[in-house]
Amino acid sequence: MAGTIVIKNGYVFDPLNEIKGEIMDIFVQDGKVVTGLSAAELKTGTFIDAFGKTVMPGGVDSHSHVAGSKVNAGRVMRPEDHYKATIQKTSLLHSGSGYTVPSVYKQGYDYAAMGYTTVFEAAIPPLEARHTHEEMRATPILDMGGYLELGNNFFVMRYLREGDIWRAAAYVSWMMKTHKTYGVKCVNPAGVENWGWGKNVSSLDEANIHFEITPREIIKGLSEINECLGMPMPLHLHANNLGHPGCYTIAKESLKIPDVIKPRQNMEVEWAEIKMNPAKNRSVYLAHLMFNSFAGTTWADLESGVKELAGYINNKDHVVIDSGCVPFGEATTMTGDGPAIHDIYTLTGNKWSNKDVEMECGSGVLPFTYLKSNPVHSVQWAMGLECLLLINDPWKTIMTTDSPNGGPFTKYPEVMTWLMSEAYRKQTLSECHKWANDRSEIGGVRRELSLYDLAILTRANPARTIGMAHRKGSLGVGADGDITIYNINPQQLDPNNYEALLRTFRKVEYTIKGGEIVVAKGEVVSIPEKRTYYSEVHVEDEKEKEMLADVKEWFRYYTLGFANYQTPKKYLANPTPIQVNGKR
Amino acid sequence: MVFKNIVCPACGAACDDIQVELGDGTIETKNACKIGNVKFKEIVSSHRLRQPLINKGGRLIPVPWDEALEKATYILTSAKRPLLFLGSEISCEAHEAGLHIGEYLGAVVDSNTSIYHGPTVMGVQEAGKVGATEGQKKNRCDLIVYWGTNPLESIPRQMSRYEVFPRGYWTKRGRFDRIIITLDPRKTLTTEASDFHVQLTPNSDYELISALLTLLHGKIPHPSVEEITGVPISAMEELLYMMKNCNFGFISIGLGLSSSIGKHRNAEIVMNFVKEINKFTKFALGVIHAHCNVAGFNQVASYMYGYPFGLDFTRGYPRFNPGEFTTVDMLREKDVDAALVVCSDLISNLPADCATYLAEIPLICLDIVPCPTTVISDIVLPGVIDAMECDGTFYRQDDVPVYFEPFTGSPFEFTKSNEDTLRQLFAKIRKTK
Amino acid sequence: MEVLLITGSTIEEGRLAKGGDKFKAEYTKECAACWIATVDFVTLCSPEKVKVTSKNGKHSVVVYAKCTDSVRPGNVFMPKAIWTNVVVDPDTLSTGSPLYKGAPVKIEPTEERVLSAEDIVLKVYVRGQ
Amino acid sequence: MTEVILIPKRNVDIKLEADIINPDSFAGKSAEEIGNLPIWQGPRTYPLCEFFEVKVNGGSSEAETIIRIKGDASRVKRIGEGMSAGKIEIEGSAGMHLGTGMKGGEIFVSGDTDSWPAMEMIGGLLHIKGNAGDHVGCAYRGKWHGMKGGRIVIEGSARHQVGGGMDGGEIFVEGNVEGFCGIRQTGGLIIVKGRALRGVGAEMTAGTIVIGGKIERFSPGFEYMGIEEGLTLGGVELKGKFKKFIGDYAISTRAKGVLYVAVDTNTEL
Repeated sequence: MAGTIVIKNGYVFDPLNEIKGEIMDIFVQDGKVVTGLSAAELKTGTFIDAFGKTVMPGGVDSHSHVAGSKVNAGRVMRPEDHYKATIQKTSLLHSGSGYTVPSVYKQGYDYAAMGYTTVFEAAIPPLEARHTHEEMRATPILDMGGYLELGNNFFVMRYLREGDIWRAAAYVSWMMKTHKTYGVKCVNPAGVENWGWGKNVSSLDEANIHFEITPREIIKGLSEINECLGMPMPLHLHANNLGHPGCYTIAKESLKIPDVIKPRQNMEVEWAEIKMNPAKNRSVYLAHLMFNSFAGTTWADLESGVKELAGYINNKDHVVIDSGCVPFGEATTMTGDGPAIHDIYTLTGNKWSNKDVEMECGSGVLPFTYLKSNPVHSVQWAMGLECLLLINDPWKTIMTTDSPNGGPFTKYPEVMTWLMSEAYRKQTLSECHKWANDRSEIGGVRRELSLYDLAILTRANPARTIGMAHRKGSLGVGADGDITIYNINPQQLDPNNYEALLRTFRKVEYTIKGGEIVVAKGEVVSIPEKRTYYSEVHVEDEKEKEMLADVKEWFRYYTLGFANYQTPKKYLANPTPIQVNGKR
Repeated sequence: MVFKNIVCPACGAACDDIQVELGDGTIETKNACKIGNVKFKEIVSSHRLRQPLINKGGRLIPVPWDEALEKATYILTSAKRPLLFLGSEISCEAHEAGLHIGEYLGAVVDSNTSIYHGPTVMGVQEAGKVGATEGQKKNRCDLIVYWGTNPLESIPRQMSRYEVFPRGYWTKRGRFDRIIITLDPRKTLTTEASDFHVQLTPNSDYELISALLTLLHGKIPHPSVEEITGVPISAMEELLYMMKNCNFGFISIGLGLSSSIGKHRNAEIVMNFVKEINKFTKFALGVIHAHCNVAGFNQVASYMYGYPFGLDFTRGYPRFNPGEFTTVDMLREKDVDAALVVCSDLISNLPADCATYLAEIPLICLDIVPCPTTVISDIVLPGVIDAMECDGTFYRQDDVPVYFEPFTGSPFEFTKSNEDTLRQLFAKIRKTK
Repeated sequence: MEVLLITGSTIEEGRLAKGGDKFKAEYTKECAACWIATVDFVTLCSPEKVKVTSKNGKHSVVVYAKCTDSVRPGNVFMPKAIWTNVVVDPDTLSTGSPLYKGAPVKIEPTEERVLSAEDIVLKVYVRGQ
Repeated sequence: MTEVILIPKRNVDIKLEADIINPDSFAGKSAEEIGNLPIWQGPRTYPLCEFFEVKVNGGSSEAETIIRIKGDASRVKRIGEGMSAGKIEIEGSAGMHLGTGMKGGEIFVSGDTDSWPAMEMIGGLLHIKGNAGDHVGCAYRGKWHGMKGGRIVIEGSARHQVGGGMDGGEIFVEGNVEGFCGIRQTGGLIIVKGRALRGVGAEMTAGTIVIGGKIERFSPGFEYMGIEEGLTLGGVELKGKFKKFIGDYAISTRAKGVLYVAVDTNTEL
């Protein structure tokens, strides 16, 4: 029977259920985890002997750039990223190309081959949402969703400026439905609008041109709206001043803004059985902490500011972060923060693409190579790991490379191994520019993450953070039958043998999605159906009506008509709405 | 019946405000331009291709749909190296279907970009493109540079909808809030509508932009540039002064830039110029597409396989190398031996040597009306008109995706859309090979 | 006379092409045309028709000559259509795109007939079939 | 020492891709084994012996393999791609991508080559008696780094984009070049004895270019530095006086590319 499988005798790591490597059997029926299977079902279902192996929920990436106009801008402008990184078509698989910005088929297979089953695109420009959904629809295997960029949106800025938080909330809810997106993204609030004039903002209290709204007001407003509406996930914040020496101060100040806001998750879903309380408990989800943690005043006296930020986060409970690690090598920087990419252009002179999106947001793309011999890049490598090692509670951290900004997601095995093995960190440190050691804490960090910690950072916490723990990130009864099996025997795990760790993380033994084997020994063997999640957020009809009247009036400043603005469901693979803030 | 907010499938502007009144055998439009208007008329035109045809002894003879598809399948599966040319007046969904066929057959898949704006895209690959959606121009732009393009004749509503005349948020007076500069070796309707016309010598775009960049970097360009371009350095300085002192400048580039000698290097250098001038003021760049969904193929092919046009699948994975895997070059070099041409009058757009070879090899053509290409085709499949008879996606010239819904259905029983036709063809190919 | 050929869209060409009227006399009249600067036009003795020949002399096409002040002497303009493509150089300089702008060609007055689009295909491209 | 002789059997219609015609893949193989190596025509592979008669002379030493192609290979692409040692001699012309990415060894062509010879070359020697197409020793599309080392000698002329993105190595062209010779060069040396059309050294930031003939359209971003005489570059003694320019300031204010232009043929510069 499809979607029915039993995994016997594996060492199971399921942090949401506080299972720490116990030998257990996992049963999946019709794509969902169940308590057991009847003899008849066992006979027809698939059987996997996982004895001596590590079993975890399928990997969840809560912050990656895999679909949409800026990702594709990266593909279009980088044939040199593609010509040597190719995959051949087979009777089952499509062909593809691309290393840091792979084509959709390739990226779907590559993610699955590393044990990931769920990936969220972290920045969707509303006007380009159709494009993003087209690409997510075409990406095989992975369950997906994405966050809508709202931090420099004309309507949001206007309503917040006018203090009309409810109209802003009605707008946000309408936008989520209109573009079938999942969460709220805020990129360089107030600054990207200034980039429309070639400028930026440099402090939290600097009002932008014309709209005269400050980053602080936008962060406060959007995080309030987010919790008023009971969104599944906290505001995904890309703080101002990113990537500049000294930017950690603004990041810290930004994190303080939502401290007073109480997290509230109001979604109608069926929860899998989970031992921990999986409800949202953070009011801000800071994106790629590494890029926001530069201390110093210039590139010459640059140092890591992660310690400072980690200290703050260690003492507070309203923050969760993803790291944005730098695994060295080729990358393609891409972000909705247009002026930040312009700044990297002025530093490097590399190829640079930019796209401002009318009334809404912007983006920039620039190829980048991180070198061990480069002092700044070396510090960035150290900082990325510090983000995950200096913050004590793993439930406050998520492992990412902000793919492909710090490096492509295919480098996750390296990052996982650095986290688990001090020896591997030492080895890399010895190959790096000395700044990595001198200007960060990484050389003195003894902490080595356990497999349990790793399961938190790569599955349980991303799922919990974005409000997907009702079906992802755990192996509780009722959860999706998404499972990764690594060829690691936790009893014999030796962090000093990092080569072995790298090998196993690169090529999982099995990836199972919805109870079907998708990957066996690193090879994709089936392409099951996939889903796209989005938040169907509700507000009172009257409020929505009133808001829409105003929105329609302002639509004359768009170049696309109101009637043609929305993203129809046909752009989504198995559209799966999550009812938020009540049901109609 | 009256339908509103219909998307026009004529050019890259992808206007989405067309009003259509469909009667019994008649159609009237509002808001459409001269070119768009005739495109809508196709739906009721007497010359529309209404059945599959097959060439027998120099004459096109009607055949049943299935027979036409079988013959097309035979041509494509028995060729050593077929070329699939997917035109721009079809949806992205049709492009996707065509790309899947190409991948399966190990064929070469190409599109209009290859012949026209290919060098522009190659310029993007060398330099990156600092761009913006059309609305940024409408709302903010106070300086427009048309470089080697004549939008008043190729995209008639470009100026009124997006760039020059619309009253935007910070450009409340429309045309009066903007300076228009056009660079063109020729006087055109656009140069006449501009405030300044720089009539440079043909093929000297690279040197002119290179000189502007040199000036921007605080150096005096080599004096020979005046004779090469026909533009005095003092005029270049004035041009640069205007550019540096605007609030939001925009360069719209056309084929005049990237199709003259220098090709992708012309596109590259103008993109470099826009990158550099952003150190002084806000500037962006966009492309003028005279054909509808040119941008769409680039986007779809890039996300599916990693390259924007001229994709070669012969070795089981996508490869890209203009000059090697592009339509004009492959036909000139006789390096393909059969072709499927979808909604593009390819033969009218090819140099003679290529056209002659295309006429020699087995050719399947899908189109809505008879054209020079149908004349030499072995098989002609009737086309469905996207945005009128079926739904789908176009990408506007600024790469914004536009979803279109039809106001009527396919006139054929045997196919719902060009996408459907290509999928049917694919199914037959899979059965054969 | 050797000149640089610039090709491009004209609105009428666009209207006729998108309207599916490539076989109409009107289309031939609009597109089988070569716009010549006044000085050059006079030098050629104000011909009614000119024969345009590609750089290598391999291909030529007869079109109606038109006098204009929109191009500089030494340059000619032809609407983008099948006639102009007969003489466009198929060399793409390894870019895929032929030289539509600024290709050197030869023009001379002629009494030969202007072919229709269909005849270009049948008589020029499908020779001997 | 092994000598492998390939004799074309027939005219080729659809072009072939024969990256296996390469000393690295022929070394130590018998004539039969070589004849069975796959070459591509369209999406299918055929044994090499379908298109070439294969003869092997001498022992089976793997150290040195010489491949002689006796006849026209102008529709055969990718000969010698990535080769690291040995020698290929083509008694005729060669198709695209001849010696692409070659790391060592030698290729000698008595006829012409199509475009992309020695793309992104790392080492070795490519010697072309006739003319070459576009992109000699050039970087791949979108890449700013091309040839890193090795030597290309062209006795005839080359076309556009010679040495694009060149980081190191040497290119000598006896004849003429067209547009954008040495575009985006960051190192290495290009010497052209004949004339150049335009865009010489465009966007270069380092490296050296010498043009012996007339440059029809000079790149505007180069600054005149003075006249030099008695130049010896890349082991070649250059007769006559040269004007020295530095650039390309169009691409960077810190550019350090050196462009030497013969005085005699470029009096007006």
